[in-house]
Amino acid sequence: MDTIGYQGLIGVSLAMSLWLISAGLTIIFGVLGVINFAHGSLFMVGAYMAYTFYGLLGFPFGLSVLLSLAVAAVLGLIMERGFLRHLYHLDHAYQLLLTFGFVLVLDDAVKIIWGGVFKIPPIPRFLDGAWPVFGRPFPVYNTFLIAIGILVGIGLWALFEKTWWGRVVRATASDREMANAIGVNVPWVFSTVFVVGAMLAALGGALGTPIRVAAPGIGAAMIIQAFIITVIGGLGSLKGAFTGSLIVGILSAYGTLFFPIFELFFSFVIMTVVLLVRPQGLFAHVN
Amino acid sequence: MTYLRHAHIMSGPLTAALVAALIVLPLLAGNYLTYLTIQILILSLFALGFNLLFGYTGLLSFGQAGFYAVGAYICAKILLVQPSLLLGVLGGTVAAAVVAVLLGALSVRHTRIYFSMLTLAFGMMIYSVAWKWRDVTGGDDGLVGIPRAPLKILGIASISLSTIEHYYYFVLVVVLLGVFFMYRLVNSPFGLSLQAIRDGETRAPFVGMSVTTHRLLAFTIAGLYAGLAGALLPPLENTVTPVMAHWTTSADPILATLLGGIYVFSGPIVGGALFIIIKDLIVRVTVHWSIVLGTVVIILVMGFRGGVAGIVAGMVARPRAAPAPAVASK
Amino acid sequence: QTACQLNVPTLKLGVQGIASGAHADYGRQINMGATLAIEEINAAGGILGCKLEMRFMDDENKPATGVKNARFLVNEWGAHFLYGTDSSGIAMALGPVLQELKRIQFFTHAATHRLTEELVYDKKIKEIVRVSAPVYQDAIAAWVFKDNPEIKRWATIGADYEYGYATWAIFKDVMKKSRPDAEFVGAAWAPFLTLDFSSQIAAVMATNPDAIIATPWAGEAVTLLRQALLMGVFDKVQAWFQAMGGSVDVLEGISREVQDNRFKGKLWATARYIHNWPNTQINRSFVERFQKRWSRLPNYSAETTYSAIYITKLALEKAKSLDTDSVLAALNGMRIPTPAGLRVYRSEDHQFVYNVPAGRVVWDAKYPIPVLGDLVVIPANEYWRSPPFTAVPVGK
Amino acid sequence: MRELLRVEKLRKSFHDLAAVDAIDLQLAVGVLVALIGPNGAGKTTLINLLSGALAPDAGRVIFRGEDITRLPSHLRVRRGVTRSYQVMNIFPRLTVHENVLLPVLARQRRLLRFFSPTSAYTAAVEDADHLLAEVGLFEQRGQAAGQLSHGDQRRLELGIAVAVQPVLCLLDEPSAGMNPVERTIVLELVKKLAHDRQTTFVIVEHDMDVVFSLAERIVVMNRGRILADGTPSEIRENRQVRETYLGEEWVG
Amino acid sequence: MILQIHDLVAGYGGSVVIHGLSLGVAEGEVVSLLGRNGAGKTTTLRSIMGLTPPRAGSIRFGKNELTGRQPFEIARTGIGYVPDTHRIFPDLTVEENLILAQRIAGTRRGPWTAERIYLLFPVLRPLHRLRGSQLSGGQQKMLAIGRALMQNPSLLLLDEPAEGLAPLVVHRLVEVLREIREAGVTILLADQNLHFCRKVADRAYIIENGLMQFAGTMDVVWKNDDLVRRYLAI
Ligand SMILES: Nc1ncnc2c1ncn2[C@@H]1O[C@H](COP(=O)(O)OP(=O)(O)OP(=O)(O)O)[C@@H](O)[C@H]1O
Ligand SMILES: Nc1ncnc2c1ncn2[C@@H]1O[C@H](COP(=O)(O)OP(=O)(O)OP(=O)(O)O)[C@@H](O)[C@H]1O
Ligand SMILES: [Mg+2]
Ligand SMILES: [Mg+2]
Repeated sequence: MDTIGYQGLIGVSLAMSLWLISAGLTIIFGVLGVINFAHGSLFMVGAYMAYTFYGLLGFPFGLSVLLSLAVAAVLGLIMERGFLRHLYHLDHAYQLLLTFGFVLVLDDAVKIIWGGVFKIPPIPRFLDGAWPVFGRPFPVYNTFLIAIGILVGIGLWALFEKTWWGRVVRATASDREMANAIGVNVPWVFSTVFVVGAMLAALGGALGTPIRVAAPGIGAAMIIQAFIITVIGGLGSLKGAFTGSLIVGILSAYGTLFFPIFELFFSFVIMTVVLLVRPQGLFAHVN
Repeated sequence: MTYLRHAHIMSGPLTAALVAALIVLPLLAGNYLTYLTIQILILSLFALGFNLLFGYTGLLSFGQAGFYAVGAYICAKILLVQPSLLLGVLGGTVAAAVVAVLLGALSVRHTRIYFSMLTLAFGMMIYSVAWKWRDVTGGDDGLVGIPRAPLKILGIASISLSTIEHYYYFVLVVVLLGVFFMYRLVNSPFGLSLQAIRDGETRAPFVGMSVTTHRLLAFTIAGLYAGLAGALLPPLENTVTPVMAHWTTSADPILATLLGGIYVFSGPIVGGALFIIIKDLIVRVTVHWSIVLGTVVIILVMGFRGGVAGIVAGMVARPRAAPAPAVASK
Repeated sequence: QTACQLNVPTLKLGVQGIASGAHADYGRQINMGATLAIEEINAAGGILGCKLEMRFMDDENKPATGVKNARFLVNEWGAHFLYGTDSSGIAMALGPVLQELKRIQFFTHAATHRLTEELVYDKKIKEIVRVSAPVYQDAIAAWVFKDNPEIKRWATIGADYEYGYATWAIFKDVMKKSRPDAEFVGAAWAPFLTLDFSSQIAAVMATNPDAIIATPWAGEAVTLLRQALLMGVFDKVQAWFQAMGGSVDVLEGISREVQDNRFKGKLWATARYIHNWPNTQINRSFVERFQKRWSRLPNYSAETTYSAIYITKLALEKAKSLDTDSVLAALNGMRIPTPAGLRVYRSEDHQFVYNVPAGRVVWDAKYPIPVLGDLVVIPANEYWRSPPFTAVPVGK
Repeated sequence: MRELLRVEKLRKSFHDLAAVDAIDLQLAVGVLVALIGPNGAGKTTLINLLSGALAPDAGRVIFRGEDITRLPSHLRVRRGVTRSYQVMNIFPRLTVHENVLLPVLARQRRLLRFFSPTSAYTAAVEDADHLLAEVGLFEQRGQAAGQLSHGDQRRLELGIAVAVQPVLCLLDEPSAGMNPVERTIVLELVKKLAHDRQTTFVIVEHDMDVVFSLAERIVVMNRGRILADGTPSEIRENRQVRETYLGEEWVG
Repeated sequence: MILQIHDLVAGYGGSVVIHGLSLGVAEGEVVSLLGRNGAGKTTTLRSIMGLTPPRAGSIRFGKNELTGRQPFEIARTGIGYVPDTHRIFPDLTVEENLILAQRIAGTRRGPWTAERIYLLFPVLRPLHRLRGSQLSGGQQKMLAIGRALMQNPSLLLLDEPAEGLAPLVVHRLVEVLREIREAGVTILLADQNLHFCRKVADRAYIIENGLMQFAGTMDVVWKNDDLVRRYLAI
């Protein structure tokens, strides 16, 4: 029983790091209609920046995370204002292609800047160690991830449901031309949404640095998982992304425990089952 | 919004000249160039099938590599047992089409990104099977030592294809036939129906067609083309590995098609050639191919928004005329 | 200046490895090792008066790219010999193509036993020669711990591919011979690019193992070890055997933790090659020159590539011809001192056999990164598989 | 009067709102029926139920004696039930000609032909051209349909709808966006088609000029139910209809 | 003239639809833009809004030059737009659709409130919690008009406002437009329905193929059969 509980909790912490990255992806898709392939790369940039500020320059961890969010925000702004903006009128596939171009560039760019060897900052003291849960040591770090994930969830929910900005964003999401015509500064909405998404991706990457590595290619590892989760939850739905993360996180933790050989399949099987039963994902709006 | 039609940039004489050039190519070019051209031919075929789904039917599949791999693995398996090229290639193609029918039946009711993700999942499941079912597929190391078997025609003749040049001609013939059939297909009533479905999914049933049946057929044909392209690979490389089924391989025809242009018949072919040539040239200069290729992709997307062939088609600006009027205007 | 006795303007060496993505450092190490060897040999007049020229290509960790590179290097650029290749999948794909290209490749990293056992020994693809150590080396763990009766229950956190499976299978095989009482209690598998191993660690720890053998490598090895630390694994197990520990990047990655003794001396590792062993003149001088040239310690893939080029030199000087058969004949019976120690050519499977050490990961103030101490060196013949080969029982 | 379609107790609710509330209706062959009623009366919903775009909660739809309540749209089309949409729905990227050719080919069961170019099906091409001439779009046959103006797209829609040679044709505000003169011309065309081809048309229309001058029968809906059903003059005189829908302007 | 268009050129993709159109609307006036299908009425309104950006010419509204501006900037100069297809926000409720327009325009203290819109279109009141996508065609049209009014605009661009509305509602709309006009709002109305235009408009412009053909009072158009036949009928 303890084993089950412990593994489930591990699954929840997995889910929270998945949630951070899929939240941004789903917001950007929901509003801009863009499938941002480079979302994983922003995750990677977040990790590298956190490494640089925290591991290399020795800034406090919290500050380093904030700084890396700022860098991601700037990068997101450049991507959106400089490039994506000019492609909104084209088929989705062209945006996909463009963001794929970003992936290629950013992957190599970090290699040129930081070298091919992965980077590892030390573990911040307050995140080190474990405390007993179900009779086994459960890392403080994973507990921290769970807390952050829940906080981000509440924050985003409030942002989109309770603020006027959220309503403006939802209107823009459904008909950008008309929103523009009633006076919504749509380009600005797009930029802010893209920047928020980019920062969420970077947050996922930055928070991961203490226990993972920053390496070229870690973005590619995340992005497909994030796609799967957003689709399971229903594209554009934050509630869906949260639920999807929990489903994928927890089921894969149990999968590792009970069916270790199928690791590779898990998330795809989950997604297929969900889509076959609910073609629009769990929480999609029915239009 | 502008409405780009499926345009043509290849005139008859131009096509003839291109085919002639392809025929003499191995006589003039070195081994490597011939090899590279085979790769271009295979990717073109792969992308052409993909674009039947994407450009014509409006379904963006992220899982075409799955069928590509099925074609390759089955062809490889056959060749390892029975070294007959025709049998291998046919077997691979048919197997891919069969798998496509099965998976298509589950996917074609979905559209847009949901379809894309479902096909991604199926492709990755095929990948996982190739990776995990080691007794049959050789696991991540794949199947090796696949012979470039001779072309046996009904036991009457047997042509050795062991050299790259000979194999090149075989591939050329297959690909030209593939292009020809696809050309006829997209201009047939079936091709027209697909485009109608792409443009007005809800409207299509009311002109009397079954959207699902048409999509399933398109999916199967695309799978068949992917399988055929895949089946041409093992005899060339002597190996098949699971990466063939990975989503990154599915990205190749997508990139090629988008670079070339979705709404131009020859877009996938132009894009396929461009994609392979650009990358080959970059790799010669730098190991940082990724940043250069990425930049090229970004420039092409920003600059050639309708795809390279699309832009050319736009310049040629010959809006395709409807069939000649059968009755005089009143 | 003597003219080139091999009748070519220059001797062209084509090299490839992973130079993009998460494992890019391995390709870079191959590149550095090759460059160093070539610079040295050229400075000393080349091989039989022929200058060496090198071209390095990124195989992207994709078989198709590896094959295409090989074709380019040979058909277009005119390479006389090929080197490198990190991944087993690419090595297996390259094998048959080498036959068509009629060029020898010296494999300097790919570890699958199938490369030499199947392609060379069974299929007689003579163009394959391996300078690096195959998966066999990891079975050394069985020897290291066979006299520890308290370590009985073994589990693995394995790389979810051939390499991980083969290591676990060969390890179990060798272990059972010396310790019939050994139990293999758990296995969890992690695919390429796993970023979070906590569920694998939790699953394996649920089986209460005495020791763990782990095969993820490069950054994944570091991630795995750091997460295992956080989860208190080193308070519970007696030993952790990291199969790829000899690699510089991994040792660099766990420097802080080793220095703080967080592994409590329970972390063990093999080395396909490690800079602090053997303590020979040739090794010391290699490490010194390498560090001077690149400001970095050499990894095993650098050493194997470096040695492969010296092996080529020796073989060519004997064969005096670029002809494949003559070069292979010259390799016959070759015993060559290299930085990693004496390498002995096994002509049945074209494998260079040499002793690799295993040891405890320790801090030694002499080096900027951790090294292996308490070295255990078992003669390779004791636990490497040797012809005639029977299939490895890779069950999971 | 030959019965073509019979609707029995047809019902469709959205949440707690009955958009179509237990409707009974019969339609005869070859008539032009206008369906009118206040906004939100349930007209579009009824059309959706008849064409198969929505599934009813209860009730039956019987077409030529066959129960088609659960039949998918494309199979209804095969039996001769077709429709146009309130929201514009043509194939914007196809040419005007192709838009009409498609249903003609579908009717001739020639859509699953893979090899010969569409132009080889001369009978179909001719048919399509005739139709285009009938709806006045022959000149624009080579243009992409998406480039037509609103009104021309409406005509094209009508062309597509008749191209399948329907027995029952459901048109939801077919003349929206046309000027009154054109509107009359188009609807006269509809009436002519109804008689020549023995096709029954059900049109939803808010222009009373047109409705009263052309419809042979008018069905008035309100709140999901049928409020009145009769000839134009009967409807004009109906007090309830005047109060809920027409206003005083249309008093005869 | 509060709205002054000079030599406007506009089009889509490769085709030009408006070829140098000039017109003016005085403050407080209701002007109808007439013309047959495809004449370019919708395109003209879209150009004013910046949705189909002008390729040449100038559009002045009050003191503002509108060409080269983004639609949202144009909207904020006090222009409300009702497009020919309803284009309400399907994911927002009826009430949210209305309030949003008001908030964005920053005109919470103007004469129009959600309450007044419900008085104008009583059917909308019980539906106020429904999402836009759940409305019938005509209800969506009403909401679109209501939404534009909530911006409390000084210029209202209406593209076929009566289309799809039941006769009683049209009747009501006519009254409302007169009221609005009394309140000093300027209206430019693109429509083909002479009956409707006659009841609300003072002046009319007739365009054909993107060119101005006629300018005059609505009465002249209404009485001139020749004009109607030439430019408005087939
Ligand atoms: N999206 C578009 N792409 C290309 N051409 C278009 C587009 N929309 C309209 N057009 C063309 O512009 C011309 C003018 O159309 P517009 O819609 O402005 O006319 P209109 O006067 O509003 O007609 P209607 O009364 O039918 O609404 C038409 O010829 C039409 O073909
Ligand atoms: N998807 C839906 N969800 C909830 N309510 C709906 C939905 N679709 C329609 N309704 C409601 O059903 C009622 C009938 O709608 P319908 O579209 O049939 O009206 P209509 O008669 O066609 O009106 P109009 O003349 O305005 O087009 C309306 O009150 C509408 O709000
Ligand atoms: Mg309606
Ligand atoms: Mg219009």
